[in-house]
Amino acid sequence: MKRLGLIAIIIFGGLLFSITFELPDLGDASSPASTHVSPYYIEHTLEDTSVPNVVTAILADYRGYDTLFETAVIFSAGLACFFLLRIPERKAPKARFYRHLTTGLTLRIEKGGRIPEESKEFERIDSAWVPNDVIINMTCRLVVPFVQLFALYVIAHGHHSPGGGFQGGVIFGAAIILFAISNNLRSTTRRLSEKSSALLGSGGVIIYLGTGLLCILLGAGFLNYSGLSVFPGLDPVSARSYGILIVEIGVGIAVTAVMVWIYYNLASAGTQEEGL
Amino acid sequence: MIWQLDLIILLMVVICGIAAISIRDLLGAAIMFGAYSFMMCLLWSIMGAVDVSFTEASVGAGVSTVFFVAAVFRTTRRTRD
Amino acid sequence: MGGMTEHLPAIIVAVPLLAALIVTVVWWFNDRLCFPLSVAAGLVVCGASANLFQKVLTQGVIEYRLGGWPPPVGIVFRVDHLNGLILVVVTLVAFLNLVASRRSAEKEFRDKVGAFYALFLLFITGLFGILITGDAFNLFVLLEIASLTGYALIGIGSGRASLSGLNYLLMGTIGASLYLFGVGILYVLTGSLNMVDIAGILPNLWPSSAIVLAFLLCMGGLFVKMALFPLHAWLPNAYTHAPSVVSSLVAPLTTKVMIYAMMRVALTVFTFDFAFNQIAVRGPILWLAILAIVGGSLMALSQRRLKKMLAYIVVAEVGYMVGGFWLGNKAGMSGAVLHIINDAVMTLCVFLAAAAITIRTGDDRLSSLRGMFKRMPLTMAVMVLGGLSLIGVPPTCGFFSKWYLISGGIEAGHLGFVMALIISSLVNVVLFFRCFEIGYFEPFMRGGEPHSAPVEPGYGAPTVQEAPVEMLFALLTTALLLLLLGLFSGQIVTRVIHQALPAVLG
Amino acid sequence: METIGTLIIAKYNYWAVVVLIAIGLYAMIAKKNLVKKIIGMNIFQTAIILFYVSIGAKRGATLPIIEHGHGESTHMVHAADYINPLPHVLMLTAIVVSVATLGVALALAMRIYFHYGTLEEDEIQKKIIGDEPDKIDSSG
Repeated sequence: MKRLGLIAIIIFGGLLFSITFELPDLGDASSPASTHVSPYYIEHTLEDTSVPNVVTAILADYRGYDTLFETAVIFSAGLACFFLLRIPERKAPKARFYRHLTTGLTLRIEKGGRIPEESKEFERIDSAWVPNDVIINMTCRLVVPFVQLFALYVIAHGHHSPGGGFQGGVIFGAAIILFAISNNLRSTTRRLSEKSSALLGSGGVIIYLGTGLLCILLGAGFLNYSGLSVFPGLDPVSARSYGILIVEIGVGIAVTAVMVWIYYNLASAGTQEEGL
Repeated sequence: MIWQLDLIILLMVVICGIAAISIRDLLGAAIMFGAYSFMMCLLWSIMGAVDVSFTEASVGAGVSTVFFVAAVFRTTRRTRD
Repeated sequence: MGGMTEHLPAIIVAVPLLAALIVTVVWWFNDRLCFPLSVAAGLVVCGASANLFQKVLTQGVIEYRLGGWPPPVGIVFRVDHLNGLILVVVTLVAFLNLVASRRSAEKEFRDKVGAFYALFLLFITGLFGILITGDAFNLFVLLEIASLTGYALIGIGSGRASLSGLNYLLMGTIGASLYLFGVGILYVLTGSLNMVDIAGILPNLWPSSAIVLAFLLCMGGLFVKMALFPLHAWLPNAYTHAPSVVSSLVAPLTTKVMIYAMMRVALTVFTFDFAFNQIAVRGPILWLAILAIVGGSLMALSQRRLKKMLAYIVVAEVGYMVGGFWLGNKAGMSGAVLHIINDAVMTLCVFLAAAAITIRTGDDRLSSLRGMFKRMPLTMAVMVLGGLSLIGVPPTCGFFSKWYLISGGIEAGHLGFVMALIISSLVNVVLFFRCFEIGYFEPFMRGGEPHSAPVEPGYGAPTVQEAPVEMLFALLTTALLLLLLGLFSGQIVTRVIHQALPAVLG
Repeated sequence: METIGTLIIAKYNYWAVVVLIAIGLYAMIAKKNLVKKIIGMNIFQTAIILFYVSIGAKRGATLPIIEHGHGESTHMVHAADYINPLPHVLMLTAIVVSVATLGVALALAMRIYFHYGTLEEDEIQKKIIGDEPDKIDSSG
């Protein structure tokens, strides 16, 4: 099997290798890829959508339908991880660990034992708890808000600079994941519960899809944001620009929520009790 | 595009890729995969695909690695190949 | 609402997607609403697709520009006779499946019913999207959404399901990536992603091995996805170990839609002339198809589990359609297209019946069919009908597509294909009559099997214990469809399929 | 010598793509550990993304963000000055698809681990045969 696979791969690789000589040179400005459709985007983006970042304009407008389903793919991944891994609470693991804060003793409470109130005296800890995490904790506490701010900037400034809904959303999600890694999963789920991440995830995609459907209702085609120009103060071009912004915000929300959702399920193996 | 730099990073990409699949420890493999993604993201930013490399930096080197680490943490580091 | 009809193609993908999202939201508050919402979405989509097909029949090809951008710049939907017809059948099959899934979904995924319906809807959204898109890259995105949800739905089953799901995922990702690579080469050569636009540019570049490679990569990727013979290894296990609601959803639809995608890529992107005259792939692919038919049938013979047997039959049926298409003549291609829609209904029929039996007996071994004709007479009657159709017995639709396929094979002078079809039909006779024999003549064993049904108190002769009402409704509708498709197959072929085939064939 | 040099400069990215595809496919076929297979799958996908990004590259061009002033005058935009943005857009989608696939793949791998207690494919096969000794069809 191993050797057979290797031979097949070598043949396949050789085939691909021989084809490379027929492809246009790297960086060739006169290749069909650079001369057939793409000049249209570069030359007309500003007048069509008034978005200087051509990638954003294509992503959210010219090929916005792809991006809608790209967001749907992310959403289905979150849903799929939930579907595959989530274990309902009543089947949750047997033992829980608590630390007595004043003495530093660790208590292991078996199923059926009396679970102490989470108070100033007892703190629930993960079974793989590592002591002395003050530095990590404080650093992450300092870093997380700035990362989140940067993520918002990336989403908001996607029209003019690299970035947009996806990148911003992933960074925002990563900030929350960072918080979950440095503290623990429970204190993260208290702030952003699984339910709200699921709702936000589908809500983000609904924003995108809803914008598209609203355009149908307003008489333009599906995802044709120029239909939004019926709102006062908008001409078709700026309507497209605002449409892109709305859509990017939807994408950002969906991606943030789904990344966190996937992390919750992967890191806790579906119990959502203890994280990384 | 500076092709010498490009070539060096490409070499690093290939090395990281081979390392990621040959390390006999899944956590190490996950980290090497993160390095691979990061090298790839550098390569793309040199080639002018800033949006793609931005995404790869956050998705490939960031979140993907976290997912790998989380999965390895919940399963096992052991691997026989 | 008169103005809405022009937006029908968009509605077909937007409604199930929206329903999936709403189901996810609603489920956290009230899980009773998930099923009705999904069914409503299914109904809307069925209506929309029927309407769209009607429109295609009267007006010809419908093009819908997304975002209002003209074709090479933006993405377009393109609905013609080929995908209009398949769309109607696929929406109908998906809807029937949705209705049938109710009881077993509630039983199998008690805590995650909402997620199940949402994934179900996302899955069919992906398939509808593949069917109507006119953009080569967009096909990849929708392929991924259909596959990703498919992996999850298959992997949720118990026991080996996760392993089968992961194998499917790895193979499926290779397939999708190969397709993506093929599209990439096409993009380098032509600079376009729109199918019709690429087809217009490609003839200028023809003597090029890069195009041949692009063709092989696209085809290879889709062959992996449709499980054509040497690449079929993922399919039987995936369909066997999946929950029965899922296998009756995935089995009828995935492979058929992939075969449609193959036809679309070969005919619309690369054009008939290139695929059949310029390059010599026709022969090898035909032989692969023959191997698929014979191999799938023989493997089906050695199975002891109903679902696994049916899964191998699916492998053989893929060979039918691929072979029929690559015969390259009018009869063969008509047969292949007709077989796509017939096979979708037939596979739905037998897999639904298998699901109904699994619900009642908790097992899908062939031996658990004992006494089934007394216990579930209607289900078994429908199963007989499905079996007869898969064998190719005249009043059912399976006969007609097989007829076209065989006459196409004779016309092309390809005896191997004809022989393979006949062998496979004979094997199907053996397979299904073995099932019917077990079900009819062997008495219901009480506790004789380790996995037989729980014995009810006061149990004497096997009492009639039919499938749940929703499932029975779906089963009977499917059976009716089998007969209707058979009755109207002549009209379908002359009025629809012949319009869909390339003009070269006359 | 010079022609070989220019050839290398013109094609090296494509060759790297081929090498990475081979690495990824090798890992998916030859490695027995499921997480290794998943890593291989990701390398395979990134290789194809690299191919697309290479298509988009354009010598002597800048990032696809149009320079513009906020005044009235909009000067002519020349397509040759900007890198081809379309492959970038497509690859954004592909990256997102790959991370989605990764999430589902890892979830499935975790389920397999919880069921069989191992991530090695051959050990899993042994356990399957051990679980169902009467099964004759354990192939695939």
